[in-house]
Amino acid sequence: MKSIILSSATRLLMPLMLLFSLFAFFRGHNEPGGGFIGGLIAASAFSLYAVAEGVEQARRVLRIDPRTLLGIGLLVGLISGLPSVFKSKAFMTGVWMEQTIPGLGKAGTPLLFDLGVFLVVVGFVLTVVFSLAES
Amino acid sequence: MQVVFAAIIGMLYAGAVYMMLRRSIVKLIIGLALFGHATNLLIFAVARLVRYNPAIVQKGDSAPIEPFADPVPQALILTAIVIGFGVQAFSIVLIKRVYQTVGTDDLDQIRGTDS
Amino acid sequence: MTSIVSLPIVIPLATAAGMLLVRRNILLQRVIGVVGSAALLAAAIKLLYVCYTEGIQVLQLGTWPAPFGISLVCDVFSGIMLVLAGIMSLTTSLYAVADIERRRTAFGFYSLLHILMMGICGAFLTGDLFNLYVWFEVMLIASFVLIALGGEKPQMEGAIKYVALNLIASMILVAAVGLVYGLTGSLNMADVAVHLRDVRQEGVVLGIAILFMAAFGIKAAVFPVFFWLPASYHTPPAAISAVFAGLLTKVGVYALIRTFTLIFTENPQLTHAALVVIAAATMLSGVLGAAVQMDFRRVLSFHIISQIGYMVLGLALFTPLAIAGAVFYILHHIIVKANLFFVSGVVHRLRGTYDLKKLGGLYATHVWLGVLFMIPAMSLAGIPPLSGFWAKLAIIRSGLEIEAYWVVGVALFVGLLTLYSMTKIWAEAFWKEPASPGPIGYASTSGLGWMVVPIVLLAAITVAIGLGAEPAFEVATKAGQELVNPQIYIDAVLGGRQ
Amino acid sequence: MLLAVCSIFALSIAAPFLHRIAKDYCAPLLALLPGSICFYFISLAPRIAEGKPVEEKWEWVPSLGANLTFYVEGLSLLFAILVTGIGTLIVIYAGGYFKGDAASGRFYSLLLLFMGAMLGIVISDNLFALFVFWELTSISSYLLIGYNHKDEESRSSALQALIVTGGGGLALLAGFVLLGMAAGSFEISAINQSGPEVVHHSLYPLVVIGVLVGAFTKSAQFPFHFWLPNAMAAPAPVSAYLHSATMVKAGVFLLARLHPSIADTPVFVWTVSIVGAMTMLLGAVMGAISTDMKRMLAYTTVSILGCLTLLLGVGVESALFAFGVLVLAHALYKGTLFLVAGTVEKLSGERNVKHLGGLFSRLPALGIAGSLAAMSMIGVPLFFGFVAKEAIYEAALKATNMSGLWIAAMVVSSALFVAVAILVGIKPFFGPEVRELTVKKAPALMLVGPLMLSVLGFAFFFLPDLLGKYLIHPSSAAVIGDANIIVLKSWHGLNAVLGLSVLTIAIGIVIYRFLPKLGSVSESSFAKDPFGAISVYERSLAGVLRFGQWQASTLQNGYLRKYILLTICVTTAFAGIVFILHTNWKSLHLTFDLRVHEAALIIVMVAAVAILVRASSRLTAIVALGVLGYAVALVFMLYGAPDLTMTQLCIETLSVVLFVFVLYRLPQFIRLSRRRTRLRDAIVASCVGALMACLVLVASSEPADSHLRQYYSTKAYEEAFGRNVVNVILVDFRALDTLGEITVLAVAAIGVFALLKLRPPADTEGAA
Repeated sequence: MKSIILSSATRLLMPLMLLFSLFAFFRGHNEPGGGFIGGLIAASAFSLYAVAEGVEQARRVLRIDPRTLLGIGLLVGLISGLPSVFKSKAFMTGVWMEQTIPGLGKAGTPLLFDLGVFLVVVGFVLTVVFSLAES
Repeated sequence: MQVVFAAIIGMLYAGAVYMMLRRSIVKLIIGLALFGHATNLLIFAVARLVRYNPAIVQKGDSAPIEPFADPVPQALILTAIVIGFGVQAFSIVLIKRVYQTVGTDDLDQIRGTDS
Repeated sequence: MTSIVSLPIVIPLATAAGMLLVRRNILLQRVIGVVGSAALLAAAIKLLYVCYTEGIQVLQLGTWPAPFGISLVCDVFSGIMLVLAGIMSLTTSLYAVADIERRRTAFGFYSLLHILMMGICGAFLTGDLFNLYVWFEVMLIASFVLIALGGEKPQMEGAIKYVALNLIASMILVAAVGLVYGLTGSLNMADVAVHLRDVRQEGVVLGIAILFMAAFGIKAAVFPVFFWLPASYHTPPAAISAVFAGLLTKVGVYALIRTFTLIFTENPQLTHAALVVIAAATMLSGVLGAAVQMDFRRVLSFHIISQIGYMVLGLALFTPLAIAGAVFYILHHIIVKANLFFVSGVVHRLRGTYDLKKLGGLYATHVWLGVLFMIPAMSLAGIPPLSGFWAKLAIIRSGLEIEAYWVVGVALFVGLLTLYSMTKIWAEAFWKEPASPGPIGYASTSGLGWMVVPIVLLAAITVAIGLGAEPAFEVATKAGQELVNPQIYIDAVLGGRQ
Repeated sequence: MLLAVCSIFALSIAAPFLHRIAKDYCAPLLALLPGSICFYFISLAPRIAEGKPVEEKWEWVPSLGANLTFYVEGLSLLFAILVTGIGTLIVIYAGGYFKGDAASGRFYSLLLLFMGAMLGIVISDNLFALFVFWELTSISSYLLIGYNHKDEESRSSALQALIVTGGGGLALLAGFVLLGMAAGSFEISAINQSGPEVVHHSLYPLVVIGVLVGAFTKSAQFPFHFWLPNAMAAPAPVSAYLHSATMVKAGVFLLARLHPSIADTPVFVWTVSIVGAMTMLLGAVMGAISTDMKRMLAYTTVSILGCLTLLLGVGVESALFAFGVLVLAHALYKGTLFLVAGTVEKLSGERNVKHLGGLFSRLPALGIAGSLAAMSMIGVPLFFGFVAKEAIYEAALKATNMSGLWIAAMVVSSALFVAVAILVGIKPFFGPEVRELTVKKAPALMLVGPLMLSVLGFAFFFLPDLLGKYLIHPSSAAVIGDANIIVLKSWHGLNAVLGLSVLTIAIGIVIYRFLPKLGSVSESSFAKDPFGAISVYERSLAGVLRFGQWQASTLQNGYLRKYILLTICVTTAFAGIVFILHTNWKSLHLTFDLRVHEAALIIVMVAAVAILVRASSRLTAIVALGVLGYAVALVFMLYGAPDLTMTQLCIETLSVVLFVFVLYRLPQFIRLSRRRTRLRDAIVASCVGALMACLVLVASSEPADSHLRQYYSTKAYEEAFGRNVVNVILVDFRALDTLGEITVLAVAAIGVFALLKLRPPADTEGAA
């Protein structure tokens, strides 16, 4: 069921949603939000696109197989715990940059970890949605 | 308030158990979903319900302003919700496949591997 | 360098995640799967060595002090379990090269196996109750997928029961953890152990203890909540059955032992007395079930239950020797039971069926397989000088020492029935003349070597810890001593902070 | 010692390979090892006769009290020589018996395994080491009895032997542990020196039960005797070796070895004597009325074992002396007869004594061996069997209790032996030819054993001093201490004992004359199962299996809802009872302050659950579930958890979508359960609900003590640089939980993908 309205609305909505997801992701450390919510929003954007344009098309836009996202996300989450080990501190100790980045606040490994969460959530929702839609 | 919430949690548990004891495979999954809600609320309630602020540090402060809600159970529930959701998604698809392969949604007829 | 404590979690996760990126390359997956397992085993051995020589190793994740961060704690007991997990991971990875066909491998068998390992190792290491729940879920979801992977009809039927009953256990567990937090305001096991002593409402503490017992009991498959196990363990391919049979239920036993030696020790005349009864009923019920089955893997499945009873009995008797015995029993049983499932897979490969009625004649054609079956089978039945004998001896001796005669009687009787059902498999599958000479179903000897190597490896371990039981038993004794003195654990985790 | 045992085990492993290379020469080669070990033990005799036992200690599993300690005194020496000496001959014999059988490498392997284990039993000092060897003999016996594994009867006989001896073994294990606890040591030499400590210990009754059950099952004492005749399904070398000369004697050996520490009570004396005497009589009667050669020999073996047991019960010096003599004599003549019977069967295919006769012309050497052994068994003077018979009558005369009874029993059974001996050892060769049999030529290897043993049984009559000094006397001295030296004599002169011997032979010949008239008895139900011991065994095994079947099908019934019901009921009942009994209900603080919007929310939740459980359409159910989920999200909002609210809302939406997506293809709800079932379920559900509610109430009425809350809220911003404490907990304080959580998500996704895309190939679907 391809509808022109939906498809053009999606084209408008999708970038907005993706932006919003980034916003939710970055603000998570200080306000309600975070990688999980951000990931869900991003995933909904792609799901919406899949509904509007078909799964084939959505996969093409995503460029990367959602299951690969799962792997990358897990690796990112894992890697974020490692820098501290090289500083001979315990695994998963937060390592922070000295300066603050304007508009975002401090950057450090916990944010990287949250990015891993973000990626896995996107990968999860899209794997489920795409494979359900295809079956 | 405690008493009312305890009662609600009890009711959710009762509903969950009742649903799981039905023969329909769909009700089983619904029962498990209810079970999840009940458990989340239990964690929330048992760590004391307070009509306080969220545990967010305001600009300029170094700690949330008292009184604020205990953030620990919230973090636990968040984890539990997400895990529960992942498991639930899998279970839902599983019962779909079970129905497709076995050809029934009546659990009483799914007994092939026990005896 | 206590970060080594996190390796048993990090290595499998890295392996699994890495394999998600090379999904299409089956060869690469198999290589990474085996190499990752070997790394896990190496790390586990190192860790066991360190905590055997230097005492309990604690890693405060994120450098947040206990009880605020999550502690990973490795005592000798955990160390032993990790080594076993490493052994299982390695042998299963090797076995799976031949046993798990391309389609299952392409859909992520190795990733799932390693995530399963990650969950299992996490559960063995964590010193935090909620984190334990998380690891249980990791383990569980990986096992859900593994048991259903392939989508054959029996798998589907088994999976639905497996999933439903295990989810109930998880729900009970997380509710119990929530209640503990409500009572003590803490999640760190050592801290909880300290604070629970101060709770005035004894009833709720005991109620929670029972909830934990139920949750872990379901996972460990004790009487009368073991149903999911015989319904499902014989449905997936042998490699998966083997790792489940060997390792997975033992995580439940591990958790029971951990919580009921560390946290709920105030009222043993109630909790541990109940465990004695549960253990006896579990041993009997399982072995009686096994004695009447006519399917190779189903006999083995019921035996798992029966043997779990012995381990729980060791915990329930609650003396240093008994707990050391339980630890030794776990150690022995994981090796032996997995090996038997591996053997069953080879039998299936050769004859195309698991049905004992249709099998037969293997002794004449495959003596080596007969020997490889007899070693774990006799060990399981407690025939000396194989490993199972020492395990049973320790438990029986400790039972007699505290005059628990009836339960020792049950344990001995169960031993006899175990012997009976093992010889039944032997007589039906190996001795008897087969009804038809050719294979019954699909049979193939391609890649059989990959399946035999792990069997030989595990059989060698069984013989080694039978003939040279002393070193293994000394390690188990050390584990038992640490477990009966929870203060050692508490001090190691909390340091001066109590 | 350890070297001796281990070398035999090593040879056992090597045997199949050796057999592949050496083929028919394998047996004599293999026999070299036990032969030389036998000579080693013989060389120890002078030293041991001087009262200096040979000891050897190796640590094994000291934490459990198990060590490889060996202690060879007279008794051990006698048995060790028998085990290795007869073992040597048996291996040689097997070389002929299995000539040309390519698979017989396995046989040698098992036989040597048994030999090593048996040797271990007789020389071990440590109880657990002894037990290890003990169980090994049971297992190797199982495998050897079932050697003809394609035969259903072989398999079930093997199983029977294993169950009986294995069951006894487990009792023995318990007995050993208790014995060790009572005596304070697991070393037999130390236990035997502990004096009356064991006998007066409160554990003594249990020790005796365990040890006796173990010994009686192994030595085929009534009522556990039945497995031994059935074990005759084994090849002849096995019957001769395991089930006559060695393994079955392990039980009486054990009783003798432990005699000093546990025998000195009326309970022991009476139990052992009576069981021994009954077994002796039963075995002799059954042997005499059987017609199958191997069964006759097996039953007389049972009888001899009974006699040995009786001697241990009698327990006086002369009885233990007679014990040693009888062990030796029996091993010689019974070993011969078994080998003779086996050879006859192998060569002619016949083992029914009714059908055998006139074979001497064709098998002269075998005939000589058989008749020599038969004479010894009958107790004719000039044969060692005579010496043994004199010794046991002598012992019975000196018994302190019921002497007359024991003598009568011995005479009766010995007389029956006479008949059996004639039937098995003499009639087949010298009796009239009954039917035409084609007899093959005997291979030389099969003659070495029988001839050697039977000649020894003849020769030993003339060596009483040597045997008495170096073997028999040390063996009784090991049990009872050497207060008086009894001299082994071949000829006592004309006395009461000789009278008894003559009487025995006379009665025996009469019985032999009348026996053919009793022929039909062997077909009777009594002959098949005297006193119903077998049917008790079979019925209890069947009963256990039926119970197993019942409980497995009752518990593991396949109904998932019953599993859930039982799981939940057990948990709730147990937790509930404990909780209610131990709770102090008076100290609860209950609060009720509810605001209007909270009340409204609660009403929504109640309504949603009510609709959900009664829903008859899927859509209603899913909507109700969704409403409930949103209501829960609102609860989170009301009590200071905005992150939870957002997450819950998102997830609830996704769940509803997923439910609709998938469940719409499933069939409509139908009300399947009966009303009563629903009522029962509702009651159970309410109990669960009540329990959980009460737990929440009581747990949350304890004073709050969240030190975590304080720590996290002060450190979140200062050390973890985040204002949202919940999120800081998730990504920093408890990041490991989150790592696990995303792993779950990833796996769930893989799982969903695999479930939907990975279908079984069509052919396996059909097969499954």
